[in-house]
Amino acid sequence: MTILGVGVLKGLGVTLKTFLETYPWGRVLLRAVGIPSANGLVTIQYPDERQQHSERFRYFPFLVYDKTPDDLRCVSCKICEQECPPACIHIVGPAKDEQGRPLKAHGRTYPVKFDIDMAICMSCRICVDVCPFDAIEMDNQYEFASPDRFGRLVFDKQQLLKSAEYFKQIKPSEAAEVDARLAAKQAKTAPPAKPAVPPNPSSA
Amino acid sequence: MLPPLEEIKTTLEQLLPGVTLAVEGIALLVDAKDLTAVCRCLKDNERFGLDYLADLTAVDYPPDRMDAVYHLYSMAQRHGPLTLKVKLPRTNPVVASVTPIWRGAEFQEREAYDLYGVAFEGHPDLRRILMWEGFEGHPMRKDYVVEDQDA
Amino acid sequence: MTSLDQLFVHAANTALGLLSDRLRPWASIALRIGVIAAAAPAIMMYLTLYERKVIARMQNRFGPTRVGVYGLLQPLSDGLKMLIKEDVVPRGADRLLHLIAPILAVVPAILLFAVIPFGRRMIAVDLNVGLLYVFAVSSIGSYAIFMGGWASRNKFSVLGAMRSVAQLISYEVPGVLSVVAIIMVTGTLSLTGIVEAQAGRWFVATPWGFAGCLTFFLSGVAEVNRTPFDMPEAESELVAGFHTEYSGMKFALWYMAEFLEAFAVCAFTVAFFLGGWQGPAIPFWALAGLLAAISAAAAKLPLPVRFVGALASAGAGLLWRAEPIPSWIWFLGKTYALFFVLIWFRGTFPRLRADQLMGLAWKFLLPLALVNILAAGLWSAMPFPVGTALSASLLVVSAWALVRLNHPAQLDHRTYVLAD
Amino acid sequence: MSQTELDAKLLEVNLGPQHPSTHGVFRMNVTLDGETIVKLKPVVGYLHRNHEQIGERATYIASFPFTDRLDYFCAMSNNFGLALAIEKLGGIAVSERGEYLRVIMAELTRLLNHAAVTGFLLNDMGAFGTPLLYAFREREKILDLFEAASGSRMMCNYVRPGGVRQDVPPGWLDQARRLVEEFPRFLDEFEALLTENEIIRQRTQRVGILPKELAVNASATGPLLRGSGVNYDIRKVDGYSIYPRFSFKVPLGTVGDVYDRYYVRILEMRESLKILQQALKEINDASPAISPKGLALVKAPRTFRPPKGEAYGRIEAPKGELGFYLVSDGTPQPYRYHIRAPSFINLTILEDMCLGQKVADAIIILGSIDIVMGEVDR
Repeated sequence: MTILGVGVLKGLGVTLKTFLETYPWGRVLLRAVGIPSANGLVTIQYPDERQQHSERFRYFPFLVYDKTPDDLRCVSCKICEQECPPACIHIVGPAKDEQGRPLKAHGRTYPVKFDIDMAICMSCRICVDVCPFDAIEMDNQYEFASPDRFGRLVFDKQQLLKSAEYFKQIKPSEAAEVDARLAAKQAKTAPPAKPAVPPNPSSA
Repeated sequence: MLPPLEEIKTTLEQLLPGVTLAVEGIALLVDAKDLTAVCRCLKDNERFGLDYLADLTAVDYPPDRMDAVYHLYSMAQRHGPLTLKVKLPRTNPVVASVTPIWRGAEFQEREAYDLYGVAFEGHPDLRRILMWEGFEGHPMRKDYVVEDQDA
Repeated sequence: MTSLDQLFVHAANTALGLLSDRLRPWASIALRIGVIAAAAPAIMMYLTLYERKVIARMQNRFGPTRVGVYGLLQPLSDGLKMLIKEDVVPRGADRLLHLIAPILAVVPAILLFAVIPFGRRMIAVDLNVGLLYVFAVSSIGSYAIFMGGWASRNKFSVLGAMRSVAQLISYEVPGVLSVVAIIMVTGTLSLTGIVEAQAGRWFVATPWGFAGCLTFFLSGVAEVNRTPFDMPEAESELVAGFHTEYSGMKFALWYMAEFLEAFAVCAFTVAFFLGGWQGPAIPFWALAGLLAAISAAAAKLPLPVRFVGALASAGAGLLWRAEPIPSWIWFLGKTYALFFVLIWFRGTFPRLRADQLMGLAWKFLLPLALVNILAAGLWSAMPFPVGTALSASLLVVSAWALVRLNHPAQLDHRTYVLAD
Repeated sequence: MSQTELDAKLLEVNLGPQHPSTHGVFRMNVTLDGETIVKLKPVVGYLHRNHEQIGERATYIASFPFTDRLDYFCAMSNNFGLALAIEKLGGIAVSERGEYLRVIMAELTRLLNHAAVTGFLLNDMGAFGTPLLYAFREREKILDLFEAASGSRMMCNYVRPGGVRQDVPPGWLDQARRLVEEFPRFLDEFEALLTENEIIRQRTQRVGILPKELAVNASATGPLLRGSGVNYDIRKVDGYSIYPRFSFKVPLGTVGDVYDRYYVRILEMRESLKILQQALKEINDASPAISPKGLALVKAPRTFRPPKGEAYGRIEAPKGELGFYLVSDGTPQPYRYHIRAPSFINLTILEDMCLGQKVADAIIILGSIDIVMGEVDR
């Protein structure tokens, strides 16, 4: 048998406690009567302070280049274009000369045009998952608001290009993984001339 | 546990004289005319007790086949699923509504009607549900052409 | 000391004294009107900020912080926004009534301020029928609401307006009846008289006063459509109820009416039951009991807290003897504290359903208010301990009986099976 | 007065599609007699984007980000459901750690969904956002976890056939353990605010009663079904994933009203916490987060061509049974991709629950069903 009104009072107690918890003097008061209390304010005052995002936080993709902007990892294989669920990637390439032979920069083919419509992109990261060259990665910049819908949100190759250094800076552990993978790949493909390393008995 | 498909088929055929069933993959094929009788039996007969219609949809196989697919479970006996399929002609597919048997079919039949054009006879309120009234065509059919918005 | 207490009175008298005798009565009227007309919107604006801040804090938020220091200029920017917003009148609405309704809602709310006793001798008009005036004027609001709801030509508005009228009429009855006890005890309808009658003790400290205070305050909350009785504008059901179709300044006027009335309800509750502009007139035994309770609880507290507590109570006692706090601060302080309760309710409770709300008025508050009159009679007719005890027990028993009679059988406690 | 005259007094009101408490663009065509509902027709489809059609054109993997947008509160469970159906179709084994991570994510999703839904329900009742904001305060903490694991707070796109896309970062599990430890304190506070409150009990008890038989017959699932007292939890019945390893109970209501649904959700949160505790204790890193076959699928979605056939995979999503019906014709895209959306099917019974109740009740009954329009309209 509960007394009518107790539930109402309990509810009032909860809100009053939360109210007091948001003030320093309120917390002192609560502690004085033996109620443990922590800072009750949870708002992040956005333009003044920003939320600390985790390393994996992803927003829009960008293209990675290694040393100079023309040394981009993308070889214009168009797998991401094909797999992109909302079809927001648009690639023209690989670049060819007049005879139709693929042009190469730093030993790789490269795209003539690489556009991503950020208004359509849904930040799903599938392009990163499928890219065999680790050429596309997810950025964590998120302030892209623009007053027009089709103009400034279509990012071209120049806007998308960011250095591998930058990638290392924003996502150190992921970059390390990628670097290890690329190094392993290079070790496998590059040195056919060198004598083979003594076979490791444990590797199958 | 639900008996194997073949056993269900023979039991049903014994219980409902005049009904012929077939097994296709994991599904039991039912003739459109027998659907109500089969469903009633599956729901009411103790041996099946399939009181819960989990899912109802249609599958389009051009050029001439359209399936209505039913997934049945039993909440009381906690078994299932039994997949029922009804083969329908692709032009003017009509099948009896199971809404009188399972209320849960009401919206799902409306959805199948809306997206595939399967008409469910005896449905209390067969209208489009996801598309708007006056919309033409059935957008989930394989031959439906999407108008290009950018064009 | 009295100079601070009578600061505004003296200021007004000095200002009026500069004028010739012929002008003075007119100037006096103009001054009173001017002060109220200027103060009412200012009060309303800062009540909105007060409410937003407090509710925000109850929800782990800051509330407005952007405009001005601590968001202190927020109400001004809100007001400006309301002024420059487009005023939409629905097609098919009754344009004239649509325009008149919000004005008609604000006018009585401001008129109520004429009889609010803000402090000792600080009352615009000390009407000898002040109480009647209060109820007469405050009930005009329901016409405005129905007018606005009907003129909008919107189903939600009409539904809200209908609810509102039903609610206002229902709650006016217990509201008036709860004040009857005061009239019986004080023998006056003047608000100044009622406040002065509480010099010895606030009415809320008497059994009938306590019950009356609750009844009056709850009815008041319901009359001004505040949570948990905000049925007419139940936004989750009726979008915004009677003011669904209002925008811009007209919408601001509705809001102003609501806030001013809410303020007035708090002010009148303070004036009728909580001692008005008088400081706490706690009887000595109550103070002693309170001190005893505090000292009993103090054993648990750490030493510094106890020390500060002792100092504070000693200081409070001295201050209480000296009464240095001006009467108008007492009054406003109590009113704003009561308004805090209103906000607190809003931050905590969902609303009742329309029919449950009516049930509360007719089945619980009305009979209780009637019994309360009897209790007040007993209290004043009998000598001190007997009358108090008798009226208290009468009220407790009847409240208990009312709860039992009304007790919705549906409030059952349930056991939940945890199945495997 | 004749019947027609009486009928003429009925008022027809459109609650929605732009209405503060229809949980998105949902419309109820309500016919009122005074304030009593005599007819109610739900109208949906305003958010329809033919998700199934998109799914039939995309590869199996490319549908995952779209499932995030079905019930946008529960992206993780939606991913989980689709992954389960694909595994069934393609016979993909799941790594041990992947299973644990999936269960942890699904139960965290249940916590945040139930807390938020209760907040919304209270908002529908007219509480000025306080319970909702308390729920959101806690939800943020769970979303932080989701972000740390998947990179996105709401559109996680994390679960994959065979496990999860990436292992959780170091320290994540400890963070999750801390959250599970602290969550009951929030639940207690939440209950102090709500459970015994007389106003809430007045509003919700004996309102919107859904009888047991009707609930089963109308294919109601999730807390709506269990609030009516039907012991049917797919985690128990199907025992999918690794749920049979955990000991937890299925809370059941007795009356089947709004209050029961509310309280069943609170109890389910407590049971979810139990599952989480066990899962977080048992999880080890002996296996990768995703099985080799699953990883291959992530890396090259087009190589996955399941054999011809069909599969119906279902999970106990926070809102009810979330089923994915996939038909494969041997190509990288599903031939048929159908979603059994719990919110959509639970709406079937809305009218029956609302008849004879007041307008205000209809709103909270809708709130207690717990719908998300992204899932209803697909």
